[in-house]
Amino acid sequence: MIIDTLTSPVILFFVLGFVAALLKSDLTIPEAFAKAMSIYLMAAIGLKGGVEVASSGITPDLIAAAMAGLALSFLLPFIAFALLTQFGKLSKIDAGAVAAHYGSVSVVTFVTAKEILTGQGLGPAGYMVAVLALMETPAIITGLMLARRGAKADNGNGGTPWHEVLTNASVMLLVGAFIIGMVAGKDGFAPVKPLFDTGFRGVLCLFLLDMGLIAARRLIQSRKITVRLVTLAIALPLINGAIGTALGTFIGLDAASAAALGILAASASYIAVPAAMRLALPEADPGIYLSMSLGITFPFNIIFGISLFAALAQAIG
Amino acid sequence: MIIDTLTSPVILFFVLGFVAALLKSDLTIPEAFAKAMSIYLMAAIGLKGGVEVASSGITPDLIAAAMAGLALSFLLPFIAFALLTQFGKLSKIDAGAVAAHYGSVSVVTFVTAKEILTGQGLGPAGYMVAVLALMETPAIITGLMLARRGAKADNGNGGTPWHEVLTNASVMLLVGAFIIGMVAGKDGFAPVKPLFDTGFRGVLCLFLLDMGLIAARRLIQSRKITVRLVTLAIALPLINGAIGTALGTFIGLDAASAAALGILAASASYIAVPAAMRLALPEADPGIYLSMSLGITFPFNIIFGISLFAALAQAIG
Amino acid sequence: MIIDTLTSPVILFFVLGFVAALLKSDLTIPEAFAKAMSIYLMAAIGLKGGVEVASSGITPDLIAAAMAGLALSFLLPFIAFALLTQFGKLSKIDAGAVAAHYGSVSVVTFVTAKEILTGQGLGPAGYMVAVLALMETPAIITGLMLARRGAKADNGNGGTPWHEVLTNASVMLLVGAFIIGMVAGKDGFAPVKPLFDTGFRGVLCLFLLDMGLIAARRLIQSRKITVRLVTLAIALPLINGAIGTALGTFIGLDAASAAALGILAASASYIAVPAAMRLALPEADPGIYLSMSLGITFPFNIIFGISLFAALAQAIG
Amino acid sequence: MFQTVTRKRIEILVDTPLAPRIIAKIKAVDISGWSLIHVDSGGGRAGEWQHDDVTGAAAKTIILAIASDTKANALVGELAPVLDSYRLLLTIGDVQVVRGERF
Amino acid sequence: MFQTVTRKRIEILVDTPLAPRIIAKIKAVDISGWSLIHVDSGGGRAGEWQHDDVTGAAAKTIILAIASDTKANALVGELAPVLDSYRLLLTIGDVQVVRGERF
Amino acid sequence: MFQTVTRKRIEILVDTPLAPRIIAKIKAVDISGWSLIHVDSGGGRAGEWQHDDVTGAAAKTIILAIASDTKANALVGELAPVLDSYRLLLTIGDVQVVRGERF
Ligand SMILES: Nc1ncnc2c1ncn2[C@@H]1O[C@H](COP(=O)(O)O)[C@@H](O)[C@H]1O
Ligand SMILES: Nc1ncnc2c1ncn2[C@@H]1O[C@H](COP(=O)(O)O)[C@@H](O)[C@H]1O
Ligand SMILES: Nc1ncnc2c1ncn2[C@@H]1O[C@H](COP(=O)(O)O)[C@@H](O)[C@H]1O
Ligand code: NA
Ligand code: NA
Ligand code: NA
Repeated sequence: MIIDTLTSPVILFFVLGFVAALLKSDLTIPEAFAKAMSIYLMAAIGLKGGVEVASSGITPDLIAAAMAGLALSFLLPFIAFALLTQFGKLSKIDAGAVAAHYGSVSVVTFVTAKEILTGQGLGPAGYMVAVLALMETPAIITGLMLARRGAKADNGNGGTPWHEVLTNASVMLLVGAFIIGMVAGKDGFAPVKPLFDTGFRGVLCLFLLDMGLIAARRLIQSRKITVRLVTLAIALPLINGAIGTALGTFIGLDAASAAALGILAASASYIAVPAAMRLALPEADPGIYLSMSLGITFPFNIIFGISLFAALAQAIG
Repeated sequence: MIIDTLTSPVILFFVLGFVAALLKSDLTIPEAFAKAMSIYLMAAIGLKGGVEVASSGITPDLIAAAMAGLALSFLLPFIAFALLTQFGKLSKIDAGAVAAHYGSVSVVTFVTAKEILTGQGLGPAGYMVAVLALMETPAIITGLMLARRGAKADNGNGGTPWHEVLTNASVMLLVGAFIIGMVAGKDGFAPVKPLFDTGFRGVLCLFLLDMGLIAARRLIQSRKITVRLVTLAIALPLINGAIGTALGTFIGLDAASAAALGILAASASYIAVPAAMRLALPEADPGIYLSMSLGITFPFNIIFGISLFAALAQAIG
Repeated sequence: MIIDTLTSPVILFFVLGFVAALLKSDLTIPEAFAKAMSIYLMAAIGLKGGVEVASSGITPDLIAAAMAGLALSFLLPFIAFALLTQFGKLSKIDAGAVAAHYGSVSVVTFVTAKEILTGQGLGPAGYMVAVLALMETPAIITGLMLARRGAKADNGNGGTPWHEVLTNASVMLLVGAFIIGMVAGKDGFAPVKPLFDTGFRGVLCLFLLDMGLIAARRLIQSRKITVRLVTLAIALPLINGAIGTALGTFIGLDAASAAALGILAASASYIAVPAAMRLALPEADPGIYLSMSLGITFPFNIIFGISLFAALAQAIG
Repeated sequence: MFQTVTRKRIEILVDTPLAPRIIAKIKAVDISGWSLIHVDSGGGRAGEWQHDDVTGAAAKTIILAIASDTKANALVGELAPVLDSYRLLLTIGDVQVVRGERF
Repeated sequence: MFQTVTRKRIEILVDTPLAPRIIAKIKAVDISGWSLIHVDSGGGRAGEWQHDDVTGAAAKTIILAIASDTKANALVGELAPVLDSYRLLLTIGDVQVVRGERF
Repeated sequence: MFQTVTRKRIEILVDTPLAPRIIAKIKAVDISGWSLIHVDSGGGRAGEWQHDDVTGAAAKTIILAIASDTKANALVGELAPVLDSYRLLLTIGDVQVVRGERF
């Protein structure tokens, strides 16, 4: 299965980007184009999820998966925080900020997993997109709480930036497109399907090319990463992913959806959470959380994690 | 019909953008991507219009519609100017600038109307794209004339910026693509059809998402808009649209094309005309004309105007 | 055949851009979008070439074409250099820099030729993409050598920027996508085919629109171009293209691939080589080499060269 | 003919997500306006970075504001407590402006 | 070793559609060059704005020009009549340059 | 309350492909950081240009660095030999900074 994964153009473009950046090539994807692709991917994934839920309806599985996702996002940061302070030697503020990233999710990791799994006949349920959206923010609350328990006076910047967190671009777009998909249904979706469905995988290739460049450059340019933090950036997705896959299996999801829940748990945010942390915990060092989530955990999940949790879900399912 | 309109993904994405901006979400579409989409839309609409005219030939209907469009663009600013100075209490300079916007047209309103109407089996004739291109500039001349009749010495900036008006990007692109479509014909168009036709509606969704954001942000940030101007920004499309639809029906266009002429008359420019006004009437306040045309008239037309003039055309047709 | 070429939308969009810029229209394509399109085109052409070679295997023709391409890229700069110093009256430094451009290749010229020729049932072999990639860099080495033979002390900037040349963006992308295409093969390519194949020609239209604008603007804004240099910017593609076509025929390539080799030889780089020259020969005037390769040779090849070398290859084939 | 007066040109390099907070402080001290300029990339003691819009948290922006001496001082006072935690780069130079009464 | 001289650094914030007119005036007073920098967003007495390329009329640009004292004064004189109607923001500062004979 | 000190604001307009070489020199003289700003277009004695990303060789960038007087001088010394061949535009102005010990 990992061989199938590693010969997929989607993954190979990621590897190409990663290698190009390690070779210090001047290859870059214009940022406006990269952001455009991420908007496209979120709109497409939201729409398709909504269309699927419109035809399947709100099932007990959907509700169970949603509750499980919320619980994971709220609770996984506790494990991460403990490991980051004890083993990782981070301050409470930095540990809380990093923990929030690992409780939250990476949209691109999910999208890539969905494509890879679907290509192997193991497509997760449409409602997992709703679970994805639900998992983005709770971890921010836990992470901030953990960070602040031990924080000195926060210079008056503090307070959870509720408004920014709840209206952040990726939540708005995912949830909005999901609702549009539900309202439009299969028939309404048909005329826009050529753009949002047929072209999807190709765009994902180019986007992962850019993510490979970004991940590797962050890894190279970072000066804040210790061996202990590298270890945790690999251990945390393994732990969280195993918990997520097991929980998904336990609540009765099909193997594909359980794997998807595992991958969501394993993934770490690098869009919504960094922006929130920069606002709510400006003292926390962005060099640490971006290097861990984007530089190490993201590539790890793309290349190994997806296959791993798929295999696990099939083994215990 | 308005229900059909309001469940179309195209319109729902516009609403999503509008709502996101009202909620002060940080969702933004990179401007380079937005401009790329507008270039794509203009090239596609021009090409398709040209291909259609290549197969239908230059018919009396085409000529009648073209004359009607030219007349509307030249004359509608007079009505607008009277209302803007009398009821709207604007200075002559500001009123002339605004009037030019309402005589000219909005490409995106037309494109959206064409998609919505075509989806309802009411597709306007291909030559309406040529009418669209013809209606862009005459209003600028009338608007400038009206503004200057009462103007004090114009600081030596003045003079109609003929060159900029005639070679402005959207005219060049629409007319150029129209001619290319005519030269290439149906066979020449076939190889590029997948990009310019199949993907069209999906791109329009993402573009209207951005237009929703832009329109709402302009509405929020404006400090120049009075209740009287808001009223006119809704009354003018109603008046102009009714005149346009009636004229289209009178000269014998089919209902769909008469509706399209109505929508062209109702729409207000926010690309070509603002750029021309900034050059020719720098003293006119861009806050006024952009807020009216982009912040109010554009959303009004997208959500209500299109259905309204379609219904009117069918009623009187 | 030239008529077929001149009614293709691909070429007509180039002409539209060229004319718009000559008319000093404000039409511009956002640079991020243009760069995105060039990345897309290179990834697509690389992928498709790789997929084709994956099914055809490494044939003697492929090897012969590769050797011929390498030889042309190394040797053509000598002819160019002689003409540029003697007839063109350029300094050795400027002549060396320009010569490198003419030995190397233009990806977009090749892509356009491939589309035009394929549309006329004259599609070159898939391995010509590999030849394209091989021809990008050798000319840089020859050009630098020629420039430096007569150079004064080079201010300590000098040395061939090997690293930049070998990891330059377009080489990385072309070669990387080619390898991905070979690894993925026809089956792996299928899911991404809608984006990279179906949409290809349409994107090429919009990209050539931008290239038309860029080429004409460079022509207008340049102050460095003499009549002699204009002559050479037309003579060099004729000479190099004839040599390339003849060599391709001589080594036994099919007419389409021989024409493609001729077009590669005729084309002049305006991406990889200018960047390398700016680094390695900062004293050389970029105004000269960009105006010649981008402002004159590129349009000449797109409009005349492609048809010319195709006709030549068929005549002598 | 025309009159120029001396004003302060304040340039603040800040992480893009924090820019709205700085703008709020600019408004608080009643400076008449501001302009934002995109920064592409840079480097400092914390390493090098390039702007990427994917994770906007790493983007940086320059906020430019022209203000009178008094207002510039007031702004520096407002910013003082967050200078370190926000990792701001703040420079103030002298410029001549026309229509100085606006600032 | 190397020689620096004092020149004027002129910064003009202008609506992008009007930039060619300002550039024409820069050429008219024989300033040797100029550079344009994109402004992302801003705010002033007329409200806030973001750059959007859709209706380019709301875009703003900074024009940067280095010039001698005399030429800078000549430029200000040229711009004086349109300062208000174009809503220009014009600042002039002192900088040291090398190879000063070029300006 | 807060302390400002005078530092040099160095602005270097350079062809984008050459920017890494200038940054290397900035590091060589131990200046603590730099920031890159994109230039859209411009004009000078060699004609006018617009930024186009297609052939990046024609792009230009402003490198901004804040440094002490000594380091600024050292940088000018480093750049002197390439000023002409790289066609650099180099300006140095005075600015006030807080937390001046960082530069
Ligand atoms: N004091 C200032 N400092 C920097 N930029 C300003 C200032 N005042 C105005 N601006 C810019 O000029 C634009 C128009 O200003 P105003 O005419 O005051 O609305 C604003 O949106 C800002 O981008
Ligand atoms: N006096 C100046 N002020 C601002 N930018 C300049 C100036 N002179 C030249 N430039 C910039 O430097 C580029 C090259 O100048 P030149 O070498 O004179 O052609 C121009 O295209 C401008 O972008
Ligand atoms: N001396 C400087 N001059 C210009 N920009 C700087 C300077 N120091 C830092 N910066 C910018 O501020 C960012 C953060 O700096 P630092 O906190 O030192 O890593 C850098 O990446 C640069 O973009
Ligand atoms: Na997670
Ligand atoms: Na109208
Ligand atoms: Na060549």
